[in-house]
Amino acid sequence: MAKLTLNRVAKDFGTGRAAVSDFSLDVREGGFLALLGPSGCGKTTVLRMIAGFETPSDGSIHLGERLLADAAQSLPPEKRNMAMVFQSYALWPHMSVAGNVGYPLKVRGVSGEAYRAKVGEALSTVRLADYAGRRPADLSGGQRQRVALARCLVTSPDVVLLDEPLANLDRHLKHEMEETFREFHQRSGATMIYVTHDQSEAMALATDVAVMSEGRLLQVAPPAEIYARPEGRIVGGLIGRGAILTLPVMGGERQLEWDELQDALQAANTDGADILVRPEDVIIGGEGGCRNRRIRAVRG
Amino acid sequence: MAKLTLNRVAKDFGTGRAAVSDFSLDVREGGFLALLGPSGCGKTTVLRMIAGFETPSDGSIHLGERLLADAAQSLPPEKRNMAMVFQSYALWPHMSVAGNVGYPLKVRGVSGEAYRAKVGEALSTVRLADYAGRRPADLSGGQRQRVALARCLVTSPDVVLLDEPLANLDRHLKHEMEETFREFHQRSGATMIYVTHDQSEAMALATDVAVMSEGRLLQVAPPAEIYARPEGRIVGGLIGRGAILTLPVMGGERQLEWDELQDALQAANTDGADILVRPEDVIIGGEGGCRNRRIRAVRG
Amino acid sequence: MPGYVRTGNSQPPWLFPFVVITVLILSVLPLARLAMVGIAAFANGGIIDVLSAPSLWSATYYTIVTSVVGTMISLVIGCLFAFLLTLTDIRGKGLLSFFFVLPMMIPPQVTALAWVQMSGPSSPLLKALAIAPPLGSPQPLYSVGGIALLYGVQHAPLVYLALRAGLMTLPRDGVEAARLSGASSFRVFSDIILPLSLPGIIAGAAISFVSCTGNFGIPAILGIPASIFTLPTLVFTKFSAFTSRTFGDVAVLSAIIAMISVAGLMIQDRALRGRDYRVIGLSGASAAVELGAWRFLFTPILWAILSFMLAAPFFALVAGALVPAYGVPLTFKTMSLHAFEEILFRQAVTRTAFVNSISLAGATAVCLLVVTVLAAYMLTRRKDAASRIIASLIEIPYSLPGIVMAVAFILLFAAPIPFLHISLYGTIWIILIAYFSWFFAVSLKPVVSAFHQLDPALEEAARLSGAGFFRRLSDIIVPLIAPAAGASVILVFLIACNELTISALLWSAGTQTLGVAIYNLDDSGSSDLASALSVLVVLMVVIMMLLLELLAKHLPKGVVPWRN
Amino acid sequence: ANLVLYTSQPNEDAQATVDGFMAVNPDIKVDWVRDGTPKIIAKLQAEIQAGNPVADLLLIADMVTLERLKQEGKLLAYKSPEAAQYDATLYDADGYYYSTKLITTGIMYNTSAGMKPASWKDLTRPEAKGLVTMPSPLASGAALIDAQTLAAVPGLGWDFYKSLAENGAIAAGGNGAVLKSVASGERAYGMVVDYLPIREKAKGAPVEFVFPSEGVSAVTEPVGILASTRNAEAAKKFVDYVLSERGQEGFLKLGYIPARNGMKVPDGFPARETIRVLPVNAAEALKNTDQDLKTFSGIYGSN
Ligand SMILES: Nc1ncnc2c1ncn2[C@@H]1O[C@H](COP(=O)(O)OP(=O)(O)OP(=O)(O)O)[C@@H](O)[C@H]1O
Ligand SMILES: Nc1ncnc2c1ncn2[C@@H]1O[C@H](COP(=O)(O)OP(=O)(O)OP(=O)(O)O)[C@@H](O)[C@H]1O
Ligand SMILES: [Fe+3]
Ligand SMILES: [Mg+2]
Ligand SMILES: [Mg+2]
Repeated sequence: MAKLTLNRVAKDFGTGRAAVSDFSLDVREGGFLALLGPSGCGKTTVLRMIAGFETPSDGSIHLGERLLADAAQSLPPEKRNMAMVFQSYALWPHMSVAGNVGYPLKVRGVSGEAYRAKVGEALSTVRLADYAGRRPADLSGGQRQRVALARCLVTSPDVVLLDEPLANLDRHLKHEMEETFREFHQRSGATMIYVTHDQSEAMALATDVAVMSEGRLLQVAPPAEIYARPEGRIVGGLIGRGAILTLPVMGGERQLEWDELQDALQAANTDGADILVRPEDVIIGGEGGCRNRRIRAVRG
Repeated sequence: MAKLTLNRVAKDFGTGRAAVSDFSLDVREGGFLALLGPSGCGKTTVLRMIAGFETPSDGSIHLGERLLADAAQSLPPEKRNMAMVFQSYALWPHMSVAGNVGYPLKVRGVSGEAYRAKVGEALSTVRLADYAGRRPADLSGGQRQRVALARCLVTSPDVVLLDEPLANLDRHLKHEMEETFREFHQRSGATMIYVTHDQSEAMALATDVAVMSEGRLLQVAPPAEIYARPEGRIVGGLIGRGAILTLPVMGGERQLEWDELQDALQAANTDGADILVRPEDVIIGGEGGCRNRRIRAVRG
Repeated sequence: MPGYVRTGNSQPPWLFPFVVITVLILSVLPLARLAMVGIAAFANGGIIDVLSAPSLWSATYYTIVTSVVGTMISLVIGCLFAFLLTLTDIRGKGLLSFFFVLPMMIPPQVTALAWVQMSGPSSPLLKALAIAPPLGSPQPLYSVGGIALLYGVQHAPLVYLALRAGLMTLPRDGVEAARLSGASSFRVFSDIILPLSLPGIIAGAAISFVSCTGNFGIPAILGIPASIFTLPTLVFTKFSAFTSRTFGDVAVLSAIIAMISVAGLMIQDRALRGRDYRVIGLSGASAAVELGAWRFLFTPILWAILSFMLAAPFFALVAGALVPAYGVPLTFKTMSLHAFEEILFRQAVTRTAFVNSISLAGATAVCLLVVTVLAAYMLTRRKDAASRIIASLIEIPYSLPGIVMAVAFILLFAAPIPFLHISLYGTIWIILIAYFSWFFAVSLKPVVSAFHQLDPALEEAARLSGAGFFRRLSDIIVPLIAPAAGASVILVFLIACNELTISALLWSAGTQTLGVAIYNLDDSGSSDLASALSVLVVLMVVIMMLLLELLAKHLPKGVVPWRN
Repeated sequence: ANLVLYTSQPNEDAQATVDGFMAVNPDIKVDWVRDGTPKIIAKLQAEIQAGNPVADLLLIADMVTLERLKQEGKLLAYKSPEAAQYDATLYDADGYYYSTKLITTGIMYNTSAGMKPASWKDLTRPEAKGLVTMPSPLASGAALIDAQTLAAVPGLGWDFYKSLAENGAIAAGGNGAVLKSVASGERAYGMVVDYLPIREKAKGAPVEFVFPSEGVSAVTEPVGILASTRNAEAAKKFVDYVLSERGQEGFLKLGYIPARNGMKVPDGFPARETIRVLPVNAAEALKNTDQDLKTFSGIYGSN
């Protein structure tokens, strides 16, 4: 396993608007990167380029020293030892649940007892041991998603790509699955990239959070860091709750105390910097009065 | 518009385990029902029976006085004036985004300027005005979901069925769409049934929340009520955060004060009732000490 | 109550009766009429004689063997072309697929003769290579293998067209998921692509198989010299020595052919049972494979196969049309356009035949498509015994030799229709009805397999939009199965265009078809005129295909099979 | 209604015959349908089964077929005044059918062939090993008559067919297939009806036709009226026409040997007297048809 490097990667589908552009990102060996961003910002496209389904129209992708793809050549997906949960699940309708889950093992030549044991284990991790013989068409949406999950985690891939893998699961299962990811990550040491819209998921699991918008990378940082010091309005808006105020505050300070903020709030001019106010930083001092609030605002 | 009544409805796919059984539910006229439950519990199946894609193997479904379906006969879906967001979106790959969204209008004979205006409006509500000419295959997952949403809301259906319609959207869009649902609901007065795994979504929008598990309905109540007084462990676990303790508490009281709870906690015997403790009911009285906590526990 | 439907039934209530009545008219009535006459012919006994004749059982054996082997060959060739031309980035796809459907246009007899000559002592090709066998050496094509090979060549385009439609909806992400699982291209193919395209492959195999069991032209030329009789050639010889028992014999032979094809259908049914090919949440992104260096292997293979299948027989035809008599070597001196002149400007029958055949083939293809879409809808939605029986009944006519169906229709319609007092016999309508009956199976197969692959949610979404049956049929279902519908229309049109055996018995003054005209010219010794007419038919089809190409922009995606 | 003729004559010949008739009888319109004998008979039989035969007249390859129809009572007897000009063996004594021309079966060979055959027996010589083809009696009426005729000739008989088979001869398809096979050089020798190779030779094909010394068999393309006809008068006129000198001239022009006495032969044929036509009795042949077919099939391994 090695560092995954995306170097000024771009992808244009020829629709006039590049889906991904100038995207540079390092995911450290064994890192767990959460990729956040609004719908349609290019997250799936990034994953698909890492997996090798799309070739970047520009830039290059490396795993350690190994070139995975650039605009001219590309290592085929089957040689990358990666695994992915597709946003659309991509289950094979002609195979049973067990067949779907076991297929990556079969391809790797695992058979017999080892095969059955691994498939069984993967299925019970996603709570589908009873459904091994069903066809995907006869499953509920969340069950399908779990089959896709089990298939993704059944082998020991170098890189695991998860495209909103928990979107259709209920809270309990979601937590369980998060636990599973954590364990899997620790056990296997795989590099994981996890696309989600749920930032609490992201915060809970990731060693790093990357935020993108309209095909561009806005910020990468550890969760606490990105929460505390989001760069720009979009990142601030996506990460955690809070209100963003546009206030005429000058200077390089990244943290404002209440009195500074109050001054700025009372100024008539509302041009200036974006100020993010987190709810936990708002502490009501007295009995509902407005005067004594303590606010720590973070500059975006 | 009228009340939607499900009367002891059951559905068995012949897999040995009924997908839905003995399911009775009234959704009041113009109600907004959130349907919660763990993955695979039968939510989609209930929606599909209401829409008319599955006929109940037992029981009956009425809209007002009108029989929609029972085990012997069924009103075909096209005559029910309902709309649905499918969990798998079910977009038509051969039509453009605008074509998908406008199709229900076309079928209803809307054309010309009115058609264009409505489609345009629906598309801009879901922030896809720029994508009108694309094919679904060229959209991101969240964009596809939004197309499905727009298609669902473009007409004036009597009943709107939403099957995890926001699962693939980011937080901002999610909030916007929730707002859209609320507006749509108020404006149209349609009865809405909303399947989700996100109980905060459910709480925010719904006039009623129904919780089901393993094909059975556990509880229906307004959000505040179900939050405050969940019936049983599963409902309590699904709705809001909190810890469920199994304690030897007797009596019919539904609320316990801290001292009662403390007594029970100190008893050696842990057989007995399930007690749900909500985080907001846990108020730390002193500076981190354990003694003075004020806890309001709710009995499941 | 009005508007309600019975449970478990998403179809309009009239659909089932409609299909049943159609099948009754097109299959059951003619077959029953033939059976009645057959039974009457045996009224004085004799059935034992027929059944105990060794010739019957050897013909049955040869029919099965040649059909099975022929089907396998057509599968190999048809699948090769379908997979490479639909899924890969091989060069010249358009041209290859354009040409690949043409061999269906060349009458089987012509193909067979062209191949015999190509591999015989007088083969210009072998002579040029100096490996021509000496005069009198045995002809390798006069054998079971030869018949099967020609069956394979003749029917490969059927497989291609039936399969292509399914491949076009192969989901991209399924293939990608397999590749990411580590599967090599070959494994992706065998584990994912092949099973997912199985409905199309099986449909292709089934049409190919029933075409083989009913084929007359090829075993007549390649089989009889080697004393290999198949059931259709046997049927034909029964007609040549007519006795009072002939109808009985023919009915028995037909029943055996029907049983073979129903057995084939049952195997098909078994193969498909319990499989689910619906692609969930189909988004329309279809799979594509890059060939890379393999291209340099496959491109020449495809062109080589194509040249054997199409170029050789076609040039044999052209040569036959350009020389004044059979056996005269084609040189600049002997070459003449006289045959074309004669056909185009002097033979009155040419124009009549073109008009008749094109309108018959066009009407058959288009009208049948309408019936087929309805029938396929019903057959895939109902999974009961009744629908299986109906499916078999649709299949039987095409599996019988055309002459048998023609006789059945004469028996049915020679006398004016009771009550209506209309006589169809001797008009073009009887040919049309017989075509409907005969080509029903051809038209149905690709459409049914497309229905098998359709995610029902797509139709459900349309129903909820308020679209009634016909509305969603025309807006959603037909566009979604457009490739299959296109394949169905083109298959039927091409085969019907120079169909011979049915119209041979049913034509009368003014209703000659192209097949009849070509056959009659050839049979009268005017093989130059026959070849010239055949060449003109092929050219006409090419022109029509080019016209379609111009129209393709306005048609749903995938309808025109040689476009990607 | 128009007079309907079912014929197995080639297209152009059928049209010429009908045109000739209509020139003489301008008030009678004739529709004709042509096809190979087996198909025409299948069509006719099916129509009869259905109770509505359409044809009024038949003009098809051989007397055996018409003899069968006569015995089934499907034919109308008509004593044509023209019969006097014909050999008694060429028409039915009761007037059910009349021969119209002689189509003999002889030997054709490719001009590149090593041996020039002169007799049937030559085809069994080693030079012809694997080079002989003949039409199958199962596919061609003329071929059946030929086999039945030759089988009755002393010195030939079924033994001749056996030695042919041993010499690698095949029985394939109809006469057209034999012509193509020999003309293209795929086989060197063929047993075939006379007019095909003679016509092709005239067009330049590398083939020759010989009338074997033992004699040739012949089919006579008889004409007969169906009992169910609704146009009996017109049909009788047609019979008279084809038997008349004028009608026979027409056949001659088309390249056939007219059946009528005292007519010339077409170009490329030897004088009528030098052609030895072996006799065949239609009624007799019909009786033996099944047996003969079996015998033939036994020799050639087919059904
Ligand atoms: N066509 C079918 N055949 C057999 N079983 C089915 C079929 N469709 C659904 N089921 C089963 O019925 C149960 C209920 O399915 P349903 O789709 O209603 O669940 P759900 O509540 O929507 O779940 P999710 O939140 O995961 O979408 C599941 O256990 C599922 O496996
Ligand atoms: N095949 C394609 N052809 C053209 N445009 C495409 C194609 N696939 C994706 N796009 C466009 O590229 C952009 C990025 O898409 P992508 O699927 O990467 O978004 P995403 O971040 O995964 O969004 P979501 O959260 O909604 O799944 C979108 O605007 C989408 O419309
Ligand atoms: Fe004949
Ligand atoms: Mg995505
Ligand atoms: Mg569901």
